[in-house]
Amino acid sequence: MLLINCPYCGEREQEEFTCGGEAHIERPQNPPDLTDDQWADYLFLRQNIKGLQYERWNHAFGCRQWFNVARNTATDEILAVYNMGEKPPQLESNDPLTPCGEPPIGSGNFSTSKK
Amino acid sequence: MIKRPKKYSVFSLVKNALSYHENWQPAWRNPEIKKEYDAIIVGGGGHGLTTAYYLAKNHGIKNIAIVEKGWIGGGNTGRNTTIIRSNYLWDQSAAIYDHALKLWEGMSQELNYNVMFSQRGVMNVAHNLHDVRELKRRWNANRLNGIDCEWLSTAEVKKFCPVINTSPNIRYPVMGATLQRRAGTARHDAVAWGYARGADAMGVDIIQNCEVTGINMNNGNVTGIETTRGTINSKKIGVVSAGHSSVIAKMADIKLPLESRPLQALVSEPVKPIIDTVVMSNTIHAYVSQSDKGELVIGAGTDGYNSYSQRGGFNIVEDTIMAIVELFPLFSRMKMLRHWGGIVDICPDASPIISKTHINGLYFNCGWGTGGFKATPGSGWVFAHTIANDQPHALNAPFSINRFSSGELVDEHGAAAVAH
Amino acid sequence: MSLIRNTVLEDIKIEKNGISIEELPFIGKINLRGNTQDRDFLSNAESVLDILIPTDPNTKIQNKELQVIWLSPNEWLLRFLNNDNFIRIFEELNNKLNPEKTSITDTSENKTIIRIEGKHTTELLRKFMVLDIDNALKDNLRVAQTIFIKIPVLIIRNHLDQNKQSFDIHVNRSHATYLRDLLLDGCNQFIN
Amino acid sequence: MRLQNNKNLNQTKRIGFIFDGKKYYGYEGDTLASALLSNNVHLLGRSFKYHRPRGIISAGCEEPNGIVQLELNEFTEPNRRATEIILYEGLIAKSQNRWPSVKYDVGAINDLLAPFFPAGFYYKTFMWPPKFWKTYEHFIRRAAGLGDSPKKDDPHKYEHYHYHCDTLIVGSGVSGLYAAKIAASKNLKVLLVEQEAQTGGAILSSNKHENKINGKNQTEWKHQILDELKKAKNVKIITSTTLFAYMHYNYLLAIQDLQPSKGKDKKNSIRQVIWKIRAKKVILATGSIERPLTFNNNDRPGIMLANSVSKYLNGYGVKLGKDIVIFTNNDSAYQTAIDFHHHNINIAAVVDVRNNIESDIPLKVRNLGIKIYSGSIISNTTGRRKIKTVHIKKINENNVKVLNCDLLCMSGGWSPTVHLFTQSRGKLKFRDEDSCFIPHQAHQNSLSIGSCNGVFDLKNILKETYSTVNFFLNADKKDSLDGKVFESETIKIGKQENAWLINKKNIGKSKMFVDFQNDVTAKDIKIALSEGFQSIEHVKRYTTNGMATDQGKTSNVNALGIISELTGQDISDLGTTTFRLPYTPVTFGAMAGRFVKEFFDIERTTSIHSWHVRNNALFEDVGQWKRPWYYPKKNETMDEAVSREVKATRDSLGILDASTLGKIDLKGRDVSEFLNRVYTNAWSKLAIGKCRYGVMLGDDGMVVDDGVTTRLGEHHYVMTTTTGNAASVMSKLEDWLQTEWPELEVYLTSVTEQFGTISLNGPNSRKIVESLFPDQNFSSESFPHMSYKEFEIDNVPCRVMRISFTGEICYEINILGSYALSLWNKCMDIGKNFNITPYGTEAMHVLRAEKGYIIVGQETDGSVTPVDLDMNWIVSKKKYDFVGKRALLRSDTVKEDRKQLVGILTVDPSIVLEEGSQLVEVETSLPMPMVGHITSSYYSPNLGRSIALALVKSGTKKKGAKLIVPTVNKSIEVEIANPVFVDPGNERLLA
Ligand SMILES: Cc1cc2nc3c(=O)[nH]c(=O)nc-3n(C[C@H](O)[C@H](O)[C@H](O)COP(=O)(O)OP(=O)(O)OC[C@H]3O[C@@H](n4cnc5c(N)ncnc54)[C@H](O)[C@@H]3O)c2cc1C
Ligand SMILES: NC(=O)c1ccc[n+]([C@@H]2O[C@H](COP(=O)([O-])OP(=O)(O)OC[C@H]3O[C@@H](n4cnc5c(N)ncnc54)[C@H](O)[C@@H]3O)[C@@H](O)[C@H]2O)c1
Ligand SMILES: Cc1cc2nc3c(=O)[nH]c(=O)nc-3n(C[C@H](O)[C@H](O)[C@H](O)COP(=O)(O)O)c2cc1C
Ligand SMILES: [Zn+2]
Repeated sequence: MLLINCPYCGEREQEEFTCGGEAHIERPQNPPDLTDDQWADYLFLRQNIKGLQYERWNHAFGCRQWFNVARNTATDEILAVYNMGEKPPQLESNDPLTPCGEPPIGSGNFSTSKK
Repeated sequence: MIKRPKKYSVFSLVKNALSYHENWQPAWRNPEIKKEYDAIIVGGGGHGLTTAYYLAKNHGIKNIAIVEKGWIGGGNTGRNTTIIRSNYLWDQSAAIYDHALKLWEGMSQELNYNVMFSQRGVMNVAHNLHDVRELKRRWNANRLNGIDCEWLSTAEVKKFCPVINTSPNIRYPVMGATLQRRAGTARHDAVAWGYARGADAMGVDIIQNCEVTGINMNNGNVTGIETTRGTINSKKIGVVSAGHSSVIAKMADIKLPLESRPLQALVSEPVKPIIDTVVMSNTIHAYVSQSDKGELVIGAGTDGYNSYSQRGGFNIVEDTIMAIVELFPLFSRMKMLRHWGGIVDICPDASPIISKTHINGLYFNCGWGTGGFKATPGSGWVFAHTIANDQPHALNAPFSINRFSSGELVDEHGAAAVAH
Repeated sequence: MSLIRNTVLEDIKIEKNGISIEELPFIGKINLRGNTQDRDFLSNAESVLDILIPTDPNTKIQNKELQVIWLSPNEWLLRFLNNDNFIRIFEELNNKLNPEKTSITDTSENKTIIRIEGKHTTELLRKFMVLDIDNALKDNLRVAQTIFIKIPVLIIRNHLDQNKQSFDIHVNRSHATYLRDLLLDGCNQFIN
Repeated sequence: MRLQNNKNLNQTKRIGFIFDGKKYYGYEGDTLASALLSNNVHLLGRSFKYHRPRGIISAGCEEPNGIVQLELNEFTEPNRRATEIILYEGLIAKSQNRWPSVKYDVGAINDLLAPFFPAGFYYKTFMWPPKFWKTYEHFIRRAAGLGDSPKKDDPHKYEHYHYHCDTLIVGSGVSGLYAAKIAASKNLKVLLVEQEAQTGGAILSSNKHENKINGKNQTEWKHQILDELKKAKNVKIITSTTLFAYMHYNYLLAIQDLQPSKGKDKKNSIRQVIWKIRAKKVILATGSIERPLTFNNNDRPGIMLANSVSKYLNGYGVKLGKDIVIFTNNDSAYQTAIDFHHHNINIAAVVDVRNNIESDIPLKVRNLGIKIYSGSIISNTTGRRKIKTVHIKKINENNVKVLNCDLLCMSGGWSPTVHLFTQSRGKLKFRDEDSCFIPHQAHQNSLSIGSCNGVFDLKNILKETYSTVNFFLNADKKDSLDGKVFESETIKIGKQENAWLINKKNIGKSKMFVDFQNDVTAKDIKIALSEGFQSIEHVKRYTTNGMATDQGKTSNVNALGIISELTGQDISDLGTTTFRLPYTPVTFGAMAGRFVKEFFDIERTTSIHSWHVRNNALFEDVGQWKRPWYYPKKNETMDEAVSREVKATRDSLGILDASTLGKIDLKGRDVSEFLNRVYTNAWSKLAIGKCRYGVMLGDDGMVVDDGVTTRLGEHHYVMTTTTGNAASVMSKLEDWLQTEWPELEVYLTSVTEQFGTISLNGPNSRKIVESLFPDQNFSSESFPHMSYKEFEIDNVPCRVMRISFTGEICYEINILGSYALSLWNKCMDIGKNFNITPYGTEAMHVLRAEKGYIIVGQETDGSVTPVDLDMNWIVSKKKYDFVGKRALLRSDTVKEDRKQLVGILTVDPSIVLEEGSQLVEVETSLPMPMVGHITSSYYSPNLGRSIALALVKSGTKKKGAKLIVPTVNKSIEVEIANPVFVDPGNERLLA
């Protein structure tokens, strides 16, 4: 259960929010000029990042404002919250070391360490 | 020389018992990685293993590696609620899922490995007029597609599954259900192990603890993969990595129409047999069956955000349990024993992608989301065909990546809120 | 046969185990929208209302006539304490504010208000609300929009003292009965 | 046998209870386990697979064996751990997984057959003949499972409780209590949770002579601290409360048993509460769990964990044996010998796998004259229902000494309770010296202290708790050290020696149990490894080790040790399996909380609902709304009632409660432009006072909603949405405005429930509005179809729209919610003369289908464009863009042979097709190619025949073509028709 820092209301429980998916996907200004592939890109294709992802959230049961969140999808840590229309902040995201991030053996192994 | 695992039977069990079980052979080898393979399958889940198995069996390609970052079957194959059915709405889906169901029916014998496929029937319950209409639509489509399906009245539902609450006075009364009798459950882990053993016996190298970290390409052709255990070359690479499909696609600069979401499930403590079918309710979101060990296996919903963390919010689990208690008030004093999550790769139309890509020799099989376990053998069958022939089998032609541009989607959302 | 007015709850006030739950029906409410960067908007609205418009999130400002409740950066709820001037103010707002850049909507009946009072009110609410009540509603200036189970609510604190805790919950008409019934059921036992 | 001096019992209060039909007595404060043991009942159940006799081995939540079916009938609960059940008067429990009785169990034959049931045997058998699996499975299933599911409704209630605090402390042992004291003195809001009924943790098993804190014995110390904590206003202590989940951002869940000692008391009372805790900081003081040793026949009743034996002795005054042997690989079990000594009970022998035993406690034991077998093991035990003998031998020697005994206390070392720590995604590391996983890197704002942090001796626990807790809680003011300093004496502790497999050579022939409940032996683990199941996760799943109701609290680390010993891999390389929630099993009812039965889901009703109820309406669920479905009069069938309602509406006057439709108020400079973008048609030219129908698409071109929008002023519109989509449309529109088109000056306000909406339909509807608003002119000239006016009744403003979903003249009156019922009554009153007939959603559907009007969600399913619906007219060709436009031009969406909306008429007019029926051109063998399906189907009383709507491939071009509906028993011939069946010229509508 995430705790999300609404830019207006402060930290509130996840239950008050809805997630709007990947951020910074602008609706094209010139749809008629686009190919089917380009339209599909806007409509359906997603980066679906493992690691630092910029996404949209809405404080649906609070102030109803949309805002952006930078979240590490591998750990669910929220790294930053910023307003709609702002540029994504550059962040140290503690991304998984390998693309998949889990150590080689055992799903439980995310919890052990040799160090 | 490949040392074949011994055939399993009562006799082999007795024989081994007499030698104090000191002589069992590995079900699959732990092979050295070769420099090059005729085909590499990325992902040692059920779909990856069946792909390799059928590549070897149906297409004679035996020099294959399955590359798995962890342990085979540890992805969604090892964490699903094991519901198997083929009563899908659209012709395209019905065809591929029923092809899979037929393979399930002979799987234990074919593999000489008991996957405990239990055709205990799957009931999809209707709670309002809209559900009734939609389920009847599916029932009729199934019938004409040659897929067994029955419509049950409320009284028949009660008869078929006596523990369900069919009182008309509950908030979401049971207004009928479809029943597919050939549908049921299977022992999920055994599916992975059985196919692994079968593939291994045909010479397939199953390489565990080996994570793919890059895809090598040259002039629009794949040439191999980078892994945590070195480079492996091949001109054909089939990616079957479920929740991590986008991560691997990114290595080849491909964007997929996928979102990876947590999907949660749980089991109760084991009890003596109490429910001997599978009950699914999309409207109030409850899915339950009882496993061979006696636990109630319960599926919850997907969380509303992307995550690769194999866990989700408790609110989702709670909602599901409320629905279970609503439909089965007698389970109120039962207890949740363990809860877990998987990472499901969800497509906008809730149908899979089994497709070539614009890179020669690179194929993707993904997007099975919340419902691909049931398709495991069929998916491998058609994906093997696609890889071997560099073109889709008739059954997976509708599931190409291009459909997202053309608009020819196979929208199975109606089929289930979460399509187990 | 002339029209009569019905409350949402049939039993408008119920007391149970020291908690009273009461519907405050027919209260004038106006949803006001406008941009705080727009000087005209603020000054005109404030002059009609004769009160400041709060710009701090989740606060309210109150005078004898009404509460002005922050709902979002460009949205306020005017909650009338008596309806005497409701029509006048509604019309004045409509006359004074620029219709291209503002919105004034009568929402008196979109939601009703449930007032709960008693010593253990906060404890009772904790059974249903994820909100950190002690923090989000730490004084009577504060308001919060949140959920009550799955119901969207606006909650306002008007404690007289800790023994007479009091909250107003603004809730959709069609959610009010469920909310009230839950509260009543919750009164059956206090765990503290 | 019960001793007379025990600190946790009230020995003046005797409590009677029944186990397996026999009456016993215990005392207030007992657990079922301590009470049974004091009555010398050791045999509690049969194991899962081999049905071996099993007894209690522990005194806490880690108990794998001592599980019972508690209570009968509606109060029954399977698989309850006897070690956790607080005894109460009249308690009834029985053993599980045995037939006919726990003493004589037919299933025990499995024990003899055990060689044939190795790990994974299911996968290797029961495959032939293929059809027989069902039969095999039937028997396999009957044998599986433990207790019985309840068969009746739960008589109890449950609730949830949200709690926010500064510091949450889990566990009330020495470290937890000490931490609470420190936190309390810092004025923080502190919550301390303890799963057991009594606080104290290991203090409960301490004896009063040793391990004193500042000179006080531990129990006295505890009471002193508790007294202080109870006085502090900022501290709350809850017992019988298990913290079972540690999730994101210090969100934790605990389950509190409110009636641990009340049992089946009071129906309808609240039995358990789930605490949903959000803590700023979390201190884990969860202690540690002792491990069994893995030797041959280590599972007999009477073989118990050493520390638990001390707890029964010191805490409950239960003396568990006369001839006692201790088997250990570490120092802590010697304490049990000393504890017995204080009660003047002698220990027959201590068997220690270690050769050099020079540390303080063992020396003390030796000085007491107790025989210690060093460098020795127990190679076997005997005794069917209770242990009788142990076989002691030197490691690597063959001489066996047989000792009689009736209690064997074992200790294989300790496993810190790191479950919650790893649930929170903290990283562990493996400490080789004493083979345990200890917390390494916390992932959240949490601190582990005491023995769950791998600190096992009291002196260091006190020392570290003081410093780390102070530091942890003092993030801002680093210097202030709060709380009193407590100390205890220094004890020299000997090194533990790992002994994962006692007698490694004979694995194949032995029964060395690792997971007692799931009957997993060392041999099973070995088989799994040799069959290629090398990952710990594979071993777990192949053998089921750690998957039982105790989730491997006593077995997981042992399994790792065994694998390590068999394969030579380091345990730290093997890793652990995943620790998942819940820490201990959690009742479904508690998870559902109060939200069952009448509270399962919100039921939304309109302001007019009470009238519908009084007038016998049946209701249809539309989303969460209850809408009247139809209003049967005496003895009427549904068909009769609906036909009556439909006919009355067309013939004269029908009245519908349409309040549930979504209503959104739109204001601002750019509303027209906004509507242009979100609807397919054009809006700029809509005159004030006019209404227009709109279809809303997703950007994929598919229909998502429809409704009528009315222009009330230059910058003011009100939009209606379908009932089910009201919320989603509102939030999508808000999304467009805030994120995509912030330049548009538009404000949206939901006014769905501001108004009650009464829809008057039929040729006589005009009569009603004329009498409601006597001064107004309702002629079509002055108030034409698709227009709007505002009137008043009794000074109450009413928004009246002439729009129609039935094809009849229709006036929709929107009035303030509180007046809606009264206005409805008034309409009913005035309407009497015109046979005013209330109609429900079913009649509404028939009426609109007669006109070929669609319902979103019925004619559409997310794959239907407006073009498919034959609504080309509503898709603007002029607009450069609107949501969904581009997608309509994709290669598939422009295909001509898509499924399109048509009317369907059965050749036999009396047949009403079933909605959801499929359509085919010709009947073939299966699979039969389908060309479409019936979306709506009704008997039309106005036409005296059935009608239907359908989506059919190339349907628009195939009017008149014949199709077939193949149903289960017969094939029905149908013809494609125009979807408008009634009044195609709209004469009635515009009249
Ligand atoms: C809780 C839950 C319940 C479900 N219930 C059902 C149900 O009842 N019925 C049903 O039909 N379906 C169900 N599903 C869906 C079903 O589990 C999946 O669709 C199916 O198992 C997918 O199989 P797979 O082989 O494609 O994926 P997986 O089994 O996930 O295999 C993918 C493999 O790829 C590996 N991998 C990933 N990245 C890399 C890399 N970089 N290098 C190497 N290997 C990599 C992963 O480790 C994994 O083993 C459920 C899913 C979940 C999570
Ligand atoms: N080798 C040894 O000699 C050895 C080993 C272990 C412990 N000990 C002794 O045990 C004591 C340890 O003290 P401590 O404070 O660390 O632990 P503790 O065992 O005394 O207390 C832990 C408490 O946490 C509770 N708990 C655990 N999980 C919980 C959960 N999920 N929810 C609620 N409550 C939960 C337990 O019921 C217990 O009361 C010391 O006296 C130490 O010397 C000695
Ligand atoms: C069908 C099914 C049945 C399961 N039954 C049990 C069970 O009886 N006991 C148990 O501890 N876990 C059971 N599990 C859960 C697994 O232990 C494990 O949680 C799951 O495979 C996910 O892996 P992870 O928790 O290691 O991430 C079951 C899982 C599935 C899919
Ligand atoms: Zn907010």
